[in-house]
Amino acid sequence: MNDLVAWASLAPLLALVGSLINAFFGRSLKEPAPGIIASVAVGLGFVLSLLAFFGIAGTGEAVRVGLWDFLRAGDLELSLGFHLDQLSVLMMLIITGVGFLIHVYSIGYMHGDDGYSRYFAQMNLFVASMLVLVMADSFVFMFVGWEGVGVCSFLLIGFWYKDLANASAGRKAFIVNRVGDFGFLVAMFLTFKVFGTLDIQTVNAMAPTMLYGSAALTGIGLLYLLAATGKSAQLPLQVWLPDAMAGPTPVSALIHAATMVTAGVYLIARTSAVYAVAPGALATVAWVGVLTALIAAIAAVGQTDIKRVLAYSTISQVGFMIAAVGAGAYWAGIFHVFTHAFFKGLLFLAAGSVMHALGGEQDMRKMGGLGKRMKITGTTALIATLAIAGVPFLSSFFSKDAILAATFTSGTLADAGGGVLYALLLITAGITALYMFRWYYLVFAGPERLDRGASQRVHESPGVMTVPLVVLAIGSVLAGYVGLPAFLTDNRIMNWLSHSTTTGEFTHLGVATEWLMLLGAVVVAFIGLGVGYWVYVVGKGALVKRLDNTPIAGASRGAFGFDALYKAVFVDTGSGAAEAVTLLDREVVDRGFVGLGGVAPLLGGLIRRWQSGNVRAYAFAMLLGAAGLTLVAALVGVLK
Amino acid sequence: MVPTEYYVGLSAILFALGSVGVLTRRSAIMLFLSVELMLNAANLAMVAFARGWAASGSKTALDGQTAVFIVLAIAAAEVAVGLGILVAIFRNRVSTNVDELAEVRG
Amino acid sequence: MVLVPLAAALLVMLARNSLGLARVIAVAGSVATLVLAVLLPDSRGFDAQWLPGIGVSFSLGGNGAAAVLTFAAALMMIPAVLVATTRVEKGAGGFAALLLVALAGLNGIFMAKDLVLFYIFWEATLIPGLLLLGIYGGERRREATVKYLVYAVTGSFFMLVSILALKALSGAPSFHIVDLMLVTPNLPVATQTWLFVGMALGMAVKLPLWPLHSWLVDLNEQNHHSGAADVLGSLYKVGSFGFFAWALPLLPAGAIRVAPILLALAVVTAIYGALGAVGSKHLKRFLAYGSLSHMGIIGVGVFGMHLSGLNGAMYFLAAQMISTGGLFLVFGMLYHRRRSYDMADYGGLARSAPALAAFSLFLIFTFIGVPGLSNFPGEFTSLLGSFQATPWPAAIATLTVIVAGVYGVNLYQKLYQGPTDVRVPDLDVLEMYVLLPVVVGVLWFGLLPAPHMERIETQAQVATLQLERVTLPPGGPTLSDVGGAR
Amino acid sequence: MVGFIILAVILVAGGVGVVLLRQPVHAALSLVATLLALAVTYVTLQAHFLAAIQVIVYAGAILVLFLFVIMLLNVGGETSVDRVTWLKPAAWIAGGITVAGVVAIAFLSRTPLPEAAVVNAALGGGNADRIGEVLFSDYLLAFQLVGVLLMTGVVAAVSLVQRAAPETRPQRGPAARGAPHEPFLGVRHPEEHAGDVAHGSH
Repeated sequence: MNDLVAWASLAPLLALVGSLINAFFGRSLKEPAPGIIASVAVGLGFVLSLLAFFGIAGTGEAVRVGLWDFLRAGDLELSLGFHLDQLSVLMMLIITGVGFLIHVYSIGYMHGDDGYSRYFAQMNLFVASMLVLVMADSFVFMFVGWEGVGVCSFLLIGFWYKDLANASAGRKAFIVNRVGDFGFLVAMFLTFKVFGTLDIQTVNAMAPTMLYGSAALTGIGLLYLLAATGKSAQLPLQVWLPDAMAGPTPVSALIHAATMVTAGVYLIARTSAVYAVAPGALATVAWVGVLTALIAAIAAVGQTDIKRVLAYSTISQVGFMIAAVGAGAYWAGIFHVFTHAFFKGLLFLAAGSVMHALGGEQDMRKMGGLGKRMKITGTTALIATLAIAGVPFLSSFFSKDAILAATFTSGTLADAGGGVLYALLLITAGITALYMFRWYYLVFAGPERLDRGASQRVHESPGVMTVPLVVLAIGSVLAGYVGLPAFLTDNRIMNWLSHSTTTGEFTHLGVATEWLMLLGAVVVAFIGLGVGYWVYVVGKGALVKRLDNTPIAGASRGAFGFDALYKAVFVDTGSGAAEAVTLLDREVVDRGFVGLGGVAPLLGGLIRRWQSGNVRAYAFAMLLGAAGLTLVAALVGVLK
Repeated sequence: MVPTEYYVGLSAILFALGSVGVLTRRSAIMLFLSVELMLNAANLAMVAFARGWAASGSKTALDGQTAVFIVLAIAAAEVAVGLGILVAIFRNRVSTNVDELAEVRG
Repeated sequence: MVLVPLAAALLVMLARNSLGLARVIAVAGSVATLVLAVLLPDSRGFDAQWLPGIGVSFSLGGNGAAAVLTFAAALMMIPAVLVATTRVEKGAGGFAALLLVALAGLNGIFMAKDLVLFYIFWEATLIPGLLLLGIYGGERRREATVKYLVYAVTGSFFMLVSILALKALSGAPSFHIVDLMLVTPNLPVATQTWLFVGMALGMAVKLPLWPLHSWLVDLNEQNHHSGAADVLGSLYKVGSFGFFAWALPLLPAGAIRVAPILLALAVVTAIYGALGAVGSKHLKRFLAYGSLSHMGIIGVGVFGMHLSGLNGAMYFLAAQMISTGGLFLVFGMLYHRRRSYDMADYGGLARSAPALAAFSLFLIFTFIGVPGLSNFPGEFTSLLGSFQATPWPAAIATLTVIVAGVYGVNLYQKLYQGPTDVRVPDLDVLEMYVLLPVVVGVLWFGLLPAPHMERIETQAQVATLQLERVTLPPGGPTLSDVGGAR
Repeated sequence: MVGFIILAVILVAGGVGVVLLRQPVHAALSLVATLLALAVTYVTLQAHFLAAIQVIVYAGAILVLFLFVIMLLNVGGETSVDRVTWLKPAAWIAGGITVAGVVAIAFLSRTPLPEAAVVNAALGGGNADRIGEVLFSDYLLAFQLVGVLLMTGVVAAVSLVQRAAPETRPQRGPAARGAPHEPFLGVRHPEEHAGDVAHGSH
């Protein structure tokens, strides 16, 4: 059985090979060969992941696959290897499964693009990096994947690089991510200082023996949180994700919704044992997640770009996940990663399908009523919308409820405002329903507001694109049933993940309270949808116009002005510092050595006189030197 | 026997004279002559030292004299090449004044 | 190791009128050196009396960091001479010969086991560098050459005084490292400090450490536009090696007293260089600053004086030769196409030259330390090691990864992305061959650092043992397995 | 001692002559006198072989070469005004300092001479066979390198002097002298840089 699991280590290699084939030979291949190669590589990876899943399900044991020695310096002895356990296999299934569907979708979506093979090369490279990220057995190897996905994200956001705005969006994503990477690096340094190793499992095993709540452990926790905020677009590093929508839409679906942005959640879940002994860090995680969820949800209401709504929605949903892991319910966070992959991937692909139909139009004010003309896209988008809104018996209903319950009952959050967090999350869930209703209504329902040219072009997308939509829609409906509430029945995903992560302490609630909370969540979801219906369908958007000039609307549209703030504080001062350094270097340091300030020209003149080219002057200098030397030697002799 | 110090002093005087010559004369030929004087001053010192330290070890006693021999040979080579260059320069410039040959300037 | 490139240089010089032959000889010489570098760790050192009167011997040994550094240097020499013999307009043979001479000198620096011999190689390598700059450089080469010379010679002077005083004061029987190491740590702390400062001045110039770095930027800017001479420039930042192999083990007490200052300077260098790279609009100045930032990180690794950090710093020193040199060559190729080093003259080239763009991106990501590529293991290990000893400076130096991200992607964007009408030819066969060893080196150093690091480890242990000798009471670990060359 | 003083006077006088005499021929002859006196000094220092060599090689061959060149080029006294006026006094002062320094060191570190018998035994009168013994054992490498150097010197001298000859043959006259030279060690001439700079600055 273990051998079966070990085969899964080939999954990243397959994706890498696919990437290399497309990179080197892609341009001589005819469409859709590169897409098929890439899809097959990921699809095989999915099969291998499935095998590993069943293997681990059979034995219940984690499998380690050693690769090769990597670092050997002093105490630092690090080998690369894969650690395949319940958590990583689940992530692999998400990555390869959703990844496969999105690759297939891309075959149709990227049709006719002159960067066709480049696209698939980069997508495959991304899948390989992401798999490395989740399969790695050490922080360093994980960082390899971590940076790898960042690089691929940079490349794919700036995929249409001829427009400098796209390229700049990629640059922004990379740089903001680098801030998170800084956190990751220092976190590793500190981990090594405290634990003496960078092997994740060893660290997790040692963590319970460490001093509970010590500053070093809290520091490690906060630094990994910084890393997570970078990759998962959480406060304060959330600014890159909305701009990242400049990339092709399947990229947004795969990287910026289903997989990469959940890496932060995975990181925290993976190091759950460390957080278990660093309660301060854990509470911070929860607060970051909740605040991000709320702020991003409010921002999502004010967006007019079909993809930017989804981007803010993603930030908000990932905020839910972070809040879950912050509450100590790691399984709930990963559960939401799982369900979110389906419905958010689906929403993005649906948006892509719409854009495909409209010739690249992204402004929702120029859409409307498309549900009738694009039946499959519209229906699947509706399912996803209902799922994310938290309508009962769809996937997000279960996962979101688990998160809400976790924040309410979490032992670690009890002293850190758990009730407030619960309330905020509940409000956020309502806003989620609202903005998703708005999104669906503006795009697929209501009156048509299309340009004339666009109106004639509208068509349902080809089968290669709609089939993934349907598959994802099925997933969006059913994915939640792996995690039915524990008070009702066996919570499979919780049990499954309990082998890989720790679980925080939770106060036990009565069955009645549990039902009450479940009901509360449902009510909130329907309130959100109802408000949306009232504002947009009944009130025909009149309220929106009236609210348009209020501060809250402005804040929502501008996403609370983080971009402007960061530009003023970091970008401007940073480039100012860079300018200053170049100037300083030219004007001061450059001359500084030869003589401080005023001495420089003088000395320069002297040197120039010496450099007269006159042989005899040079010779005299030599004689003078010799005379000086003998004199010194003589003096030394006399003094002795 | 005359002590070594006297020879060394004499050698120093000759060396200084040679270096003054190098500095004050402008004709390349004279430069060469002065350099030869300096070389010989050094040789004198070495021969004197060879005698002065003769007792320190029988095998190395002749090191100084051997060195002088080698210096002689090198001086011969140097003069051959130097005078060759001089002749070549003279052909081009009709002058051996080193001040006019400031092309080595950095 | 020293002789092969020298011999090749001589042959190239003789064959300089027939460029094709010169090219073959130059490349063959580089390859032969590379082969020797691979065999080096297993070879026995070379040890001969040289000037017994003053205790100088001609001792070379290829163990320790030398094995890795010579390997990287020889690897980069292959593309460098290839470019030199094809892209240099006049005197290409002489150019290649000078490169090979410099390689010989570098190998000498890395392998020398005798302090005076080390110093001689240290200075001798200056000469080909100066000639390359002075003869083949750009229009302001004279200023750059003089500046380089003044900095290097001034620094070296202090170093020489320290070297001579070291033996005289300690009473060591010779300048051989083993003889010196046994006695020099027993010198009084004050003496060690002064001697260390003297050595540090010479080595800091070639590290280079802020504020003694400005020769580097001008050197790179004015060097020949093919980038081949800059490859040498990227090889010749050997100051950190000097600290690692000589200053730290010989004068541990002095090192411990002075290191905090140097560490602070190294942190400044790292950040300063990175910011300078962000602010640069000239391609070569950009790279000079970027690599200055790397040197700062190496300095952080060395002056943290932690075993892992020392090891990582030397590994980084070797690895950065490849990425920095490779980027210089890529910039030379860009210059070849557009006759400009101004970033403003570029943009959108990925469209007409996708392969060039891909290789550039690969090297840029290497340069900014993306893991899996060559700069990461060294950068990571030196910072990690330094962090174990001195957390705050290392953490501050780690901030450079953010700035590196900024300048790295900025550069790529300015060169290759955006709208453009300019069409340039993509990589030709020659350029492919030039970049091949670079790519191989990047992957090799990026994916398999462990064997190299193990080699460096033996020498890094020497340094830390010497440091422990002065910090621990007598009876601690002693120097038993040092200097296999003898 | 008396002998030494006489020799010293001759030597210093010869040296001063080399430095001060205006005509190169006179200076060279003064140097010949110095060298011959030096040979005698060598004898007093138990270096007979060197004394002989000194007379044969230095006074005989090298100085004759000098005189030959002086005659050949017909070099006269220095006529132009010395532009570096400060150099002359400075040179004398620096030379004086050197002498003072060396003399001070020599007399400060004076060591008693060994017994005459010991000296005789160790030096063997500086005979050719004794020197040869050392030269061909301990200094074999140096000796051979000197041989190579001499060889190179001869070749270099011949090529230097001969360089212009083939060019002058077809066209005797000043025009041939200005013909461009081969770049030495790949060093380019200034005028060749001009083009380089032009395209370097785009």
